[in-house]
Amino acid sequence: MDFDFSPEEDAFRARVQSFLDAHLPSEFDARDPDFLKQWNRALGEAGWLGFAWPKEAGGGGATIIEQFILKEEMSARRAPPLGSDFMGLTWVGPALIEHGSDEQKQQFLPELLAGESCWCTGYSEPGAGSDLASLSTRAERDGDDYVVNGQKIWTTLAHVAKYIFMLVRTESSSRYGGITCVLIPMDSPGIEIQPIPNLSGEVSFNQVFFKDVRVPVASRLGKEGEGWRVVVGALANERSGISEATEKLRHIEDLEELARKVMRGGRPAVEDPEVRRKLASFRTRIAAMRLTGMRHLTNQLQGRRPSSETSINKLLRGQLEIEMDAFAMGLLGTQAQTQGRWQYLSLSYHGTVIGGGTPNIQRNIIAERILGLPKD
Amino acid sequence: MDFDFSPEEDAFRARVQSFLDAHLPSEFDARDPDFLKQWNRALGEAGWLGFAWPKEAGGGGATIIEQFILKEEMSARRAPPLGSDFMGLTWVGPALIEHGSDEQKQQFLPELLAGESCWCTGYSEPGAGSDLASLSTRAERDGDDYVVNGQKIWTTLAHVAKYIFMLVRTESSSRYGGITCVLIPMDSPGIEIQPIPNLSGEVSFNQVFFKDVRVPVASRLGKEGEGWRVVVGALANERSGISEATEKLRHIEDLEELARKVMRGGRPAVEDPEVRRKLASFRTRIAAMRLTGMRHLTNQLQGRRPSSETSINKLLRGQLEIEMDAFAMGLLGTQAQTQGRWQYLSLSYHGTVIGGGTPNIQRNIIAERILGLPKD
Amino acid sequence: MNFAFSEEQEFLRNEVRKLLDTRCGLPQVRELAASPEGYSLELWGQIGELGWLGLTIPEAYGGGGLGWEELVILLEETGRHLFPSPLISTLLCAEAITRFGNDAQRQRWLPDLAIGSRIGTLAFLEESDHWSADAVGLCARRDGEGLVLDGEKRFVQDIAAADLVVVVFRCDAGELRIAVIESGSDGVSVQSREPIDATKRFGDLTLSGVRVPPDALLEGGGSATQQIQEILQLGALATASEIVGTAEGALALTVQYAKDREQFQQPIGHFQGVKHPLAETYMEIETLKSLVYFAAWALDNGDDGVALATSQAKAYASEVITRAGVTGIQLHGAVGYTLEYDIQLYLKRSKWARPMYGDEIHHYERAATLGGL
Amino acid sequence: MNFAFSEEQEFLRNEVRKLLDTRCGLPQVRELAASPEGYSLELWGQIGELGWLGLTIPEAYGGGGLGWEELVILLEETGRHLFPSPLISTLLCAEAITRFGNDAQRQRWLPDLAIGSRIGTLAFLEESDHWSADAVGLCARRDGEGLVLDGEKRFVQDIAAADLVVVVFRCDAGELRIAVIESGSDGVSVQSREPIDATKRFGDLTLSGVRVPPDALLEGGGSATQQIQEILQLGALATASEIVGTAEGALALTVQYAKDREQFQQPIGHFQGVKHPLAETYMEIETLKSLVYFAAWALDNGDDGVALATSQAKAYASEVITRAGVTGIQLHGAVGYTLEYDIQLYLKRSKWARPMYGDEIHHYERAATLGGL
Repeated sequence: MDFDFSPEEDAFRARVQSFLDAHLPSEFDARDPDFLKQWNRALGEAGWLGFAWPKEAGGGGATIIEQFILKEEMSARRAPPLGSDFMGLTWVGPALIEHGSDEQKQQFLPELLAGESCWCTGYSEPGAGSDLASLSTRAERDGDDYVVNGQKIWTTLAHVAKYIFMLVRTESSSRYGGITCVLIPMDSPGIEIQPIPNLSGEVSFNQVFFKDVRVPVASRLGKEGEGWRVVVGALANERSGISEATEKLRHIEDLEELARKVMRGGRPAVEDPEVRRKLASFRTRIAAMRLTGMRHLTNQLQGRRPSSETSINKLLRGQLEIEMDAFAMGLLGTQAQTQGRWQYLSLSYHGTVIGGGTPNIQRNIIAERILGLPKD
Repeated sequence: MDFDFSPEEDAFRARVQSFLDAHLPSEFDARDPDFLKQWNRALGEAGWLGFAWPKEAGGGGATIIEQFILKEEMSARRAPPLGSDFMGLTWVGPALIEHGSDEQKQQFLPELLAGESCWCTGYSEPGAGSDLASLSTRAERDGDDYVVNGQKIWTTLAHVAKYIFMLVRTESSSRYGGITCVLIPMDSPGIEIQPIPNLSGEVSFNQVFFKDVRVPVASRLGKEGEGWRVVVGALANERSGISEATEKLRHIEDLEELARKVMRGGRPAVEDPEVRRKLASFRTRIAAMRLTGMRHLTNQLQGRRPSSETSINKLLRGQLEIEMDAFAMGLLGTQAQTQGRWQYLSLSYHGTVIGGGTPNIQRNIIAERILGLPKD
Repeated sequence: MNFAFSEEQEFLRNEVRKLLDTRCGLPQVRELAASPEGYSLELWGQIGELGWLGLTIPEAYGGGGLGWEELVILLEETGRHLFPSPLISTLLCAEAITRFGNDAQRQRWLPDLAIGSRIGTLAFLEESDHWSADAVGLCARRDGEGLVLDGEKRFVQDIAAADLVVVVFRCDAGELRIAVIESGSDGVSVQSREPIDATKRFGDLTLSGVRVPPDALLEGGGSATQQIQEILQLGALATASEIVGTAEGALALTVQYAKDREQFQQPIGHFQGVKHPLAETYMEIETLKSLVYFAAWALDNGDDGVALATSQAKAYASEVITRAGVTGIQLHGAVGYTLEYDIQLYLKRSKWARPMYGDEIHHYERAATLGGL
Repeated sequence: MNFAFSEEQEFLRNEVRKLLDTRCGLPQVRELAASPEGYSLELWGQIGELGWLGLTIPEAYGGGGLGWEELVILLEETGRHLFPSPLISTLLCAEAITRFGNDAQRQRWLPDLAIGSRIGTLAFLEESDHWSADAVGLCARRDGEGLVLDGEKRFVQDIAAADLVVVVFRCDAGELRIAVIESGSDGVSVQSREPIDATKRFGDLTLSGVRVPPDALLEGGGSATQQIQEILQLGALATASEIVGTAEGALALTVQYAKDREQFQQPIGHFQGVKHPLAETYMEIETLKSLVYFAAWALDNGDDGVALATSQAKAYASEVITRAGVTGIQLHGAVGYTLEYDIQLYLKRSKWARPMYGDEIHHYERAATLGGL
C-alpha cells in the first residue's frame, strides 16, 4: 500500500494548480455561457481536453494517475471539470477512438479537442429506464440509410447539442444483441426536441422524438448489434469517481461553515454534540468515498477487473445526499422554506441520487452480482 | 372523540388497582414458580382468569373496556398479565367456548378457570414459518382416531404444557382448506419434545415431534378442514395491544432513569441534547402506540372490522425495540459487554420483533392488503 | 372512551373533500401557485360563506363555534389538496383575538375574519429564528398614550394578503405584549420573499414608527408568555394537521405510480424495495394521526397534556413529512425530478411544513422538558 | 499510489485463514467459549511459533518487524473466525513496551510476548468509563524509591490470562505514568466478570499496595498523555480491524441462509426486503475497509492524519458492527433467536466490539475536534 504520490506526480499536480490559478477566477458562475466559452478555450489550449486520449488520436496520452490528479484538483476548485462538452469528451471521444472509422474520427475528433462540439447521448426511453435493454427506438435499413423512429427521454443537453450518440434497436428478437450505436446530427429532419423542466423549473433534460429520421449507414459506430460493446467502452479512462468524492468534500466544508454560523438553542449549532457527531460522520463517509475511489483506481492501474467500488460509492453517495440535505435543512430552520443556495440543492440533489441507476438498482447489483443472491 | 373514562370505568380501574396493591408484591421475580403459583391462585379467586369470557361459560363477562383497563393496569405494574396459562386463557378457552362440544367444554374449561391447566399451541413448522398455510403435519383418519405424524417448531412452553392446541393437515389438495384443529394431551404416546435454547441459553421454545400419535376424532375442535376459522376466533377479546404499549412505557421510563444515571463527556447523559431528543422521540412513538391501540379498541367497540392498527403497532414496535436497544447500549458504554438486565434485554428483544410475523411480513400486509400493491 | 370522529365530523370531511376535489385539484393548485396573489379570492370567499374560516370562532361573533377536532379535519383536507390560501394565518389571528381579546375587540374583528372579508396573520419570528416567547426582541417605545414600534418581523406568513397582523413585542421593562395592527397603518411595509413552495407565501415585515393604539392590545387573562406559547402551539397543531393530509396525498400519488409504472415486466410496486418504504410511510402517517387527533381532543377538553401532545405531534409530523417527501420523489425515479409530475409539489410543501412553528429539533427538546427531563 | 495489499500480504492472509479454518471453526469457537480459560493454550502456542503474536515487534526482540498493514490482515481474519484469544491485549502490551520502553525493558519482555510464552494486557478504564487520558484517576503514592498503587481498573481484557499488565495511573502532581507490572505481584487481585460474548474475557483489577519498581516505568519519548492516546488509538484500530472480519463473517452466514431458506416457494434471498439490507451491509463493510486500511497505512508511515483516520475508522466500525449484528439476526427470522444457529455469536461479539476503545459517540466527537470543529 502506498498513498503517497511520486515526485513526478506531485510536479504534475503543481502544474494543474498553476493552470487553475491562472485561468479560474476565484468567483465565477458555472452557468454563465461567456465564462464557459473562455474556460473551454483555456482548457483546449492547455491540452486538458482529451487529456486522457491516446496521443495518436490527438489526445494528451495521460496516465490514469494524471487523470486522477487533474480531476481531483479541478473539483477541489469547483471548476466545470472538462469544459462544456462533458459527454463528448468522456464517452463519445473514447468510443470513436476505439470503434470509429477513419472518416468518423476525422470528422468528429478535432472539433471535440478544440472544445467546439457539443454531444448528447440517447440511452433512456419512456419504457426503458432502469431496464435499458428493453429500449424500442427502431432503426430500419433502407438502402444506404437507417430510418429511425422512436423516442428518447432524459437526454441531457439535447436542446443545445450538435450531435447525438445514441442506441437504437436494429433487431427485435434479442434483448441485448439487437442494439446498435449511431451518430446523428441534431438538426436532421424528423428530430423534435421537447425540453423537460426539472422540479426547480430549469431545463437540463429533454425528450427527443425521431420520426423517419434518415441516418447514413456510414454513421453507425461499430458493427450492427454491437451497440452495448461500443457504449461500455474500453479506453483507459480514470473512473474512480474522484470528482464526486471531492465534490462531497466541498459540500461538507460548506455545511460545517453553515453549522458555525447558525444558532441552535441560543448557541452556535456547531457546539451541539449531535451536530458535531453528524458532521464527523459525514466527513468520515466522504473520506471513505475518496479512499474507495482509490481502490478502484488501483484496480485500474493493476489491470484488474473493476470490482464493486462504483456501486458502493453510488449507494453511499445517495445515503449521504439524503442525510446531509435533511441535516442542512434542519440547520436552516425556517429559512428552509425560502429560495437560496442550500434550498436549491435540496431540490436538485434528487436528480443526482437517481441518475445513473437508482439506489435500488445499486442494491440489486451488489446483491445479485457480488453476493450471488437470486435475481428479481 | 372522547378519551375520558366513565365513572363506572374509573371505579373498575380502582378495583383493579386495589387488587394489585393487595396481591402483587412491589418486588417479585416473574420467573419464580412459587410466586407464579400464588399469583395464579389470587387471579383465579378474584375472577380475573377468563374475565373476558361470557358468564354462561363461567367467565367474567367483562366488557371490552374493562378488559382494556385490566390489562393496562396489570402491565403498568409489570404483573404477569393473565397468570401462567396465557395461551390457554387467551386462545384456547375462547376457541373452546365458540367451537367446542359440551364434553370438550366440561373437560377443559373448569381447569382453565381455576388456573390449573397449561396449554401450548402448535402452528409453526420447520417449513412453514411466515408462510403458515404450507404446514404439513398430517392427521390421517383410522377408525375413530386420527393418526398424527409430523413436527412443530417454536412451540412455546411445550416442555411444561399439559395439552397442545394444534393445526394439522387432513387434506393435502387445498392450502388453507385442508387444515384442521385438534386438542392433544402432551403425554400421549409418540410425542417427543426437544427444547430449543434461545440465544441467551434459556428454553422457551421447543420442537415437538409426532410419531403415529393417536388422537380420538372426538378431540377435534370444530369441523374437519375448518382449522383456520377455529384459530382466528371470534370472542369479544380486547385486542388493542394495550399491554405492549404499556410495557414500552415502562421501558422508556427505565431508559430515562439510565440516562440520568450514566455520564457522557463528563456530564449526565440526560443533558446531551441528542439524548433528550431521542428520549422524547421514543416517548412520542410510545404515546402514539397507546393511542393507535385505542383506535383499534374503538373499532371493536363500534363493531367495525379491525383495520391496520395491529400491523402498524407491530411495525412501530419493531422499530422502537431496535432503536431503543442501540441507544441503551450506547448509554451503557463498555458496560454493554458484560451481563446485566439491559444486556439481557438486548439479546432477547429479537424474539419479540420476530414473533407474530417479522417486520417484513407486516410491511407486506400493509402494502398488499391496505395499499393494494401487487402480491409478492 | 371513543377514538373516532362522529358522523357529523365525517360529514364535514366529505363536504370539504368534495369541494376541494372539484374546485382545487392539482391543476388548479399549479395555476394559483403561478398567480401573483397565490390563492383564489373567489374560492376564499366561498369557503368563508361555507363557514370553514370561522369554524372555531364563537357563534356570538359570526363563527361556527366548533372545536379543533373539526378544524383538524378541515386542515387535513386542505393539506391533502395543497390548498393555497391564507387559512392557517387567518385562523391564528382569529384564535388570538378570541382567546385574548376583550368583547369590543372580538366584535370589531372576528365577524370579518369568520367570513373571510378580512385576512389575518401572525408576525412572530425574528432574526434568531426561534419559535419561543423568550426569543422576541422587537421592542416598543412609549409615545404619549400609545406605543410605537420600530423593527422587523421575518417569515410572516401570507403577509401580502393580510389585513390584520397579530404582532408580538416587548415594552417597558421587557414585558411581552400582543397587539393587532392593520397592515395599512402608516409605517408598515412588506418585503415578499421567494418561497420554495409557491402555495405558501410569506415575507418580512418592517415597522417604522408604527403606532399601536391602546385598544389594539390583546390583554385578556393570563401571562403574555403563556398566551404566546398557546398561539405558537396552535400554529404547530394546525401545521401538523395539514401535514397528515399532505403526507397522505404524497403517499397516494406514489402508490398509484408504483401500480402503474412497469420495469422488468412488472409494476414496480411488486418489488419489496418499493412496497416496503410505502408501507413504512403508511405506518408513520397512521401513527401521526393518533398523535394529532389526541392533541386536538386535549386542546378542546382543556386536558393538562395538551402542550406535550402538541409538541409530540408536530415533532413527529416534521419527521414524517420530510421522509414522505423524499420517499415519494425517490420512488418516482426520474419523473420525480420533473416539474411535470405532481410529487414535487409535495416535496416543496415539506420544506415549508417541517420548520413551521418549530421543527422536530425544537419540539422534541420541548417535549423532553415538558416530560420532566 | 497503490491501495492494494502486496502478494506477501495476501499470502499472509491465506495462511492465517487456512489455519483458522482448520483449527478454529465455529464448533471449536463454541467449545473454547465454554471452557474455563476461554481460549486454546495449544493454538496460542502454535500461532506464537508462527510469528503472528510478534508480527509488529522489532526483529531485534524476537518479532517479525512488520507493520500494522500486516496486523490488520491478521486481525481481520481473527475477527472473521471469532477467534478467542488474548491477542489484542498482548499486542497492546507489546506495542507499549516497544514504543515507550527502554532497551532493557524491551529485552526483558518482548521476546516472551512475541512467542506467546507470556501474555500481556492493558489496564486503563476506570469507573468513569471514558477512553481518554484525562479520565485516569488511579493515583500512586511514593514509598522510598518506588511507587505504590492502591485502586481499581475495570474491564481489563484477558486479565485472568495475563502475566504482564500495562497500568496507566497518575503520581505526584497528577502526571500520567505508564508501568508494566506482573500479574503475580503482591497485592494484585482479579475479579472476572461475566461477558456477553464468552470469546472475549475480562475482569476488574484490584491493586492493594502494589509496588511499581522504577524499572517498570515506561518513560521513553514524548508526553505520557500522548503515549496513552497512542495506545488507545492502537486499541481502537485493532478492534476496527477485527470488526471488518466479524461483519464479513456475519454477512456471509446471512447471505448463505438467504440462499438456502425457502418461504413462499422462493429462497428468501429473492425478496428485496432481504437482499437490499444485505447489499447495504456489504456497502458498509467495504466502506469500512477503506477507512481501516488507510488508518493502518497512515500509522505505519507516520502520516499526520493517523489520529483522525483511526477515530473515523473506529466510529464507523462501531456503527457497522451494530447494524450487521442486528440485520443478521433479524434476517435469520426465528432461528436467529436460537442458540443453535451461529449468527447469535456475531451479535454477541458486536456487544463487545462497539464500545471497546471508544464507541461511535466517543470517536465522532474526537474526529470532530481533530477536524477543527
